[in-house]
Amino acid sequence: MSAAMTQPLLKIDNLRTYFYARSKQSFVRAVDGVSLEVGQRETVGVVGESGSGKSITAMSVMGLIGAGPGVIGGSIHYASHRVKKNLLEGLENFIDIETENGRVMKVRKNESGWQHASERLMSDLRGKEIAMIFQNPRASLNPYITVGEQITEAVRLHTACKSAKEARERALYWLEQVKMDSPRLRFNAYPSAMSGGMCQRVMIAMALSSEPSLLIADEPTTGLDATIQSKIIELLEELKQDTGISTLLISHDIGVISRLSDRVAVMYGGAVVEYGSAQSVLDINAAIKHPYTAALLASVPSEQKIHEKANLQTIEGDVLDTINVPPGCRFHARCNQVTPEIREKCASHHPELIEVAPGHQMRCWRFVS
Amino acid sequence: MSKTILEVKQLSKHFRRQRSVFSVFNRRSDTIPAVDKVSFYLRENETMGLVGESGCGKTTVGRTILRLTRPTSGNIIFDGRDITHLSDQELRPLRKDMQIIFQDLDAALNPKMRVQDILNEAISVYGRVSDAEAEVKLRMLLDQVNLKNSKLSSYPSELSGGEKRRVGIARVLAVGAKMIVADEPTSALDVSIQAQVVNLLRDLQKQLGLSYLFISHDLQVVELMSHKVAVMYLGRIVEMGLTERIAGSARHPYTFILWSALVEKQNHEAIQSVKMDRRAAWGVFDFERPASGCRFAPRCPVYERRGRPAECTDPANEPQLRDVGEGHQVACHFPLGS
Amino acid sequence: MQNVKTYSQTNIEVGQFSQLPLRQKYAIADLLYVAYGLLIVALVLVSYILGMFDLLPHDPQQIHMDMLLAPPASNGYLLGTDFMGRDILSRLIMGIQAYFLPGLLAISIALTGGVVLGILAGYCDRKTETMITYFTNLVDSFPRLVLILLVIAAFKPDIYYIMVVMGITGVPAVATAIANKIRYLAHKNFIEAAVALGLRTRVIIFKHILWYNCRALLIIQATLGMGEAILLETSLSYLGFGVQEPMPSWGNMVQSGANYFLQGNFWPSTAPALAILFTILGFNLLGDGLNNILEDRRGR
Amino acid sequence: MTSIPLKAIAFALLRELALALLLLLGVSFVVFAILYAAPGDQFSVLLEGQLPSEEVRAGIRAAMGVAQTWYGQYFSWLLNVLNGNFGTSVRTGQPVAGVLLNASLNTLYLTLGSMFVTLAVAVPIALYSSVRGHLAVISWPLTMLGYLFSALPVFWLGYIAIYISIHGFNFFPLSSSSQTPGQHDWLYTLVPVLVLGLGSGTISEVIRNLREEMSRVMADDYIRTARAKGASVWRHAFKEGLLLPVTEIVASKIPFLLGGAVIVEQIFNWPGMGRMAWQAAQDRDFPVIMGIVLAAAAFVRLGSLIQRMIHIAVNPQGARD
Repeated sequence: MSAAMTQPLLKIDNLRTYFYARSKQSFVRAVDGVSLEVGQRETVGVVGESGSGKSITAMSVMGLIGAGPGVIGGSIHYASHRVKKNLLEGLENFIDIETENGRVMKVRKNESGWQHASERLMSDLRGKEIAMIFQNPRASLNPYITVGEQITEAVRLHTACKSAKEARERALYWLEQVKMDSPRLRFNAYPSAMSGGMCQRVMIAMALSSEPSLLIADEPTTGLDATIQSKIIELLEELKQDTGISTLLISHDIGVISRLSDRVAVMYGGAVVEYGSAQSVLDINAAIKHPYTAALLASVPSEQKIHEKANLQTIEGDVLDTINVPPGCRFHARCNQVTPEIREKCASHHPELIEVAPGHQMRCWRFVS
Repeated sequence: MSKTILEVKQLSKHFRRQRSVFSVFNRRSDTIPAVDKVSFYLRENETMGLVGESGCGKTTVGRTILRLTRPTSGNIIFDGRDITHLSDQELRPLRKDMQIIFQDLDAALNPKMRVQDILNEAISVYGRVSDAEAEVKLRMLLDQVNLKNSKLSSYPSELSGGEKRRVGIARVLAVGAKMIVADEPTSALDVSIQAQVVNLLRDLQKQLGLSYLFISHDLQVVELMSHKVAVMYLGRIVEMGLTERIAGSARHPYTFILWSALVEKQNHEAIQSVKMDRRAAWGVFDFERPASGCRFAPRCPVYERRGRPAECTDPANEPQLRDVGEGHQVACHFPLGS
Repeated sequence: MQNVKTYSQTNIEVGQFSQLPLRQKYAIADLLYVAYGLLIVALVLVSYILGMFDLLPHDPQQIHMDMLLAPPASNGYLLGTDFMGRDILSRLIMGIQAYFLPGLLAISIALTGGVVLGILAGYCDRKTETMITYFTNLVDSFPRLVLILLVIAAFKPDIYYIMVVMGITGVPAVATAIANKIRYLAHKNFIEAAVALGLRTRVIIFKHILWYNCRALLIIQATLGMGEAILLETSLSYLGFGVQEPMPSWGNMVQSGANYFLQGNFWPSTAPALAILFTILGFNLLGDGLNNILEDRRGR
Repeated sequence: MTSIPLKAIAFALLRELALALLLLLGVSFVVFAILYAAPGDQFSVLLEGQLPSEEVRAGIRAAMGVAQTWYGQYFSWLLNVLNGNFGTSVRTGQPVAGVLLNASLNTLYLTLGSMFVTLAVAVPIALYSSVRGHLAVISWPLTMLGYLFSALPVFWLGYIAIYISIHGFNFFPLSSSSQTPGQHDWLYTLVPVLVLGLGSGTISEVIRNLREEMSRVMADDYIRTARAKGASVWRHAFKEGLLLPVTEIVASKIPFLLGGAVIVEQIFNWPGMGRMAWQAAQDRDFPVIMGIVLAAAAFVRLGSLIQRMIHIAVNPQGARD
């Protein structure tokens, strides 16, 4: 096995993506020190509630963050057998950060320089090496162009099929691959004439048509009907087996994550709080568990709860808005497992992501010995 | 047994296709049957869940019951009174008792009003209240929905999703509703907040004896909330009964598919056992031309397995709801397990 | 091209929006727009009152044959004199009389008509909406100035007639804006929620829709409408309709100075033209700035 | 690119044509109503001007009844108009239709040209500032410039243009006074076109509108998809972000430009509809001004018809409405 096969396909290290809330005169620390790995032929699920920064992480990898200041730190190493590079190489030269007590208080950014450099880094990757599918597939397709042509465009941009006819055949092949019924008929249809499920199939076909190494699926089933959701999941699972593509799967739906993922990262307040194999992270009865993951799993109506008609276990308080980030643990205010010994630390210091068991990382003071 | 607060009989709502002077040119049918002959009843202190995929007409049922739109035919009997044909003027005093929570968190919240103004307005809709009384009522409402006092002077845009939902519920409670149509009250919320709202709604029901018509596509939440469940498909109720029976021993193939999709989404092992021959096609729902006979036939695995029996597509023989024991009703020619 | 932006966080962690100073709450450009606009509005208002009570530096119609075409700041004539030796400043101030009240008339017609039609279109059934759309399309089919010329030919070149026409032709814009706003609110189930709560229709329309949700829009429309009214009045008096010599109006002042302009004596024509320019600019900037601030167009 | 849905366009064309005719009927009625309400017996002027002699006139009066009903007058006038008979100018005695045709072509040239000028200035500014953000170093003064031009009274701008062309380029841009025909003809026409294009007050509105549309489209989900697949953002944003808003603005600004043309034509002595309207309003020359109003309304409807056609052609199956 070559070295490329052993090192992870995507390695995000200490990624920071901030926005600026003009009306509040403060930063939105949307992604604040995220570290993640996606191995070859692996599916990594990222689960979290709104505002946890999971989608922003994906967008940062794709270089799609438009609003300022955007990505301000960290590294994203990408290594397929074709391309190897840091997607944020040299971008820090365009950014000037001032911190105060370890907290970013001021950012000066050369927007145009940063944009140009980022575009240069991403130009041979976007769509070709890394493809992405989105939530709300119908809005994500261009309503003015037929779906067939949108797939053909991706084929011609990124594969050896340059002639119109060849590319068209290739696009049709991919429509068949995603099990679109009567693909030839749908080829000339506009997205407005298709259901949400069909549009998501088109999105998947378009993403895979350039034969990328990494697929980022950002809430691919959200907003679809339950029966359609299960179909899309089935499709993603089959395609994963057939093509061996690595996937970064982002969802708030624990069900979807548990079905598709090999490894799972749980995000809260812009940081990964737990990271490990799907079984160990999502098992509600596991011995080592981050308090947030435990509470999250418990707040989903389980069969037992439904049976007993018992009230759900809730997490008190509101989802953290990443504007007013507390100095200590992000989850501290809502946590029900704070013990007197660690209370002090929870309130004042942000815990590090540390390994608590082989391949199982945790960001919690309870597990720091 | 407690008394029936709401009874719906053969309720239909057909939407008119947009008509213009030029509609002569396009030869399409003019009405879309969003709700078609729906009947059910709701008792006091009871929750009825209404589930179905998007576009099946469940939201329209909720809006029609509250007479926010005029039904095409059928009857709505609320608290012993037929409200189907009441005028807006006559309806207003009745609205005190029946309320709705919209899916959109902002629906109940005027973006330019503070929370206290929104709630005070609701408190004084049905007759003037003295300032002192309003103050007391306001405190009580905040207490009931577990909202912090400090939020009173906030504008809706400064609230989080969960807080907006709480204000929306408080607004509905302020008028003293007995029956509440909850239209997807949790779907816009995060999982942890969703659990808070579900618990809140359940607690309020226990405290105040409320009745809910709980409309949702989230089967787990519906299962937890409801005593009874009705499953809608393309404007019709295809199965109805006690929650345990619908979830546990569904008789209609559609209900079965819905629930198994839920299970299947989550775990690898379950798939093999329920896979069967269920191959629901990717049909686009076409309201304009309901399939003749049973609406579900085009997607129905049973129909396929039985070799496409003629009665399923016989237009004169659309399956009607019939009782299969213990108030469990199903509209299917070949219900499962028989 | 370097495009460096700075983002810095204030030390107050919890940003209470209402406590922020204005210049941090809104874009500086918008505040400048509004400030300039308000200055112009105040100037126009003061000048109007001055003109009403004849508190002018000179008699605007007094001819001084010894002081023809005096340059600005000469001999007590702050802005100079025109070709008949009349004081330009006084004439500029008097010129406001020509459009101020008529402009208000036009605005009030446009707003009243627009509000009524907009509510009917947004709130009533489809049939009413179709009829109102027909009406707005019909009104929009007429070029405003050409229609006004027709009315002038048919009746008489009276500024109030003209402004009535102007008001009517302004109705569609207001009506469309209001109908769109109502449609937006209806789309968010806002109106339905109000009905379901048991609010009376008039409360919903007047309190919730008009007062809370359309007032900004109406202020903005009024501001932009005033700018248009000024443009129209000056254009017409330039064309020789409306206010007639020797009564001053900014339009006929430009016109009467035109011959001297081409001979190289710019001032008599340029002074009123600049007055028009800066006044309309003021109203336009005020409208756009208010639009951005009140309707929250720029903030995130 | 994509096949253009001919059937949908044909159907929509019929629809829009019918609507346009209905609106023009309404226009004619409004025009009639204004004249009917006007003091004096304007209609006999209008109708009788076309009749050959006093005897015929008297005969028709007798036949129709002297006190003709209003709808009788309306329909007889409308019939005449539909037959291309707009009456005879009171001032010159010439039939209006022929004069109007020439004048309207001149005006069309002026307005289309000036629209082009407006777009040529506004579109780059709008695109630039939508990409670069609102207050970027250059877009700010550009936007200010747009505002200034919009508030500029077009008549004064006209004088400046005349002054500059006389003193700077040594020619006199008034079309009726061209002493050396042929030499500078296109220049004569260029100056009014520029003046109307820059001074008609539409520039800042076009900029603002386009910028808003473009920014909105740029934030759309499908543009994000285009970026994610490495395709050209402009190709995907072109239709909704540029083509549709531009046609919409052009169509909606036609009435405004026709109004501006009245002034510019008057300044430059341009033989178009605007100057005719001005002259007719002074002379109370009803047949002429009615013809002009009808023709102008027809232009407006035509513009909106074309805009709808483009909208439908690029927007199949009503993808967005």
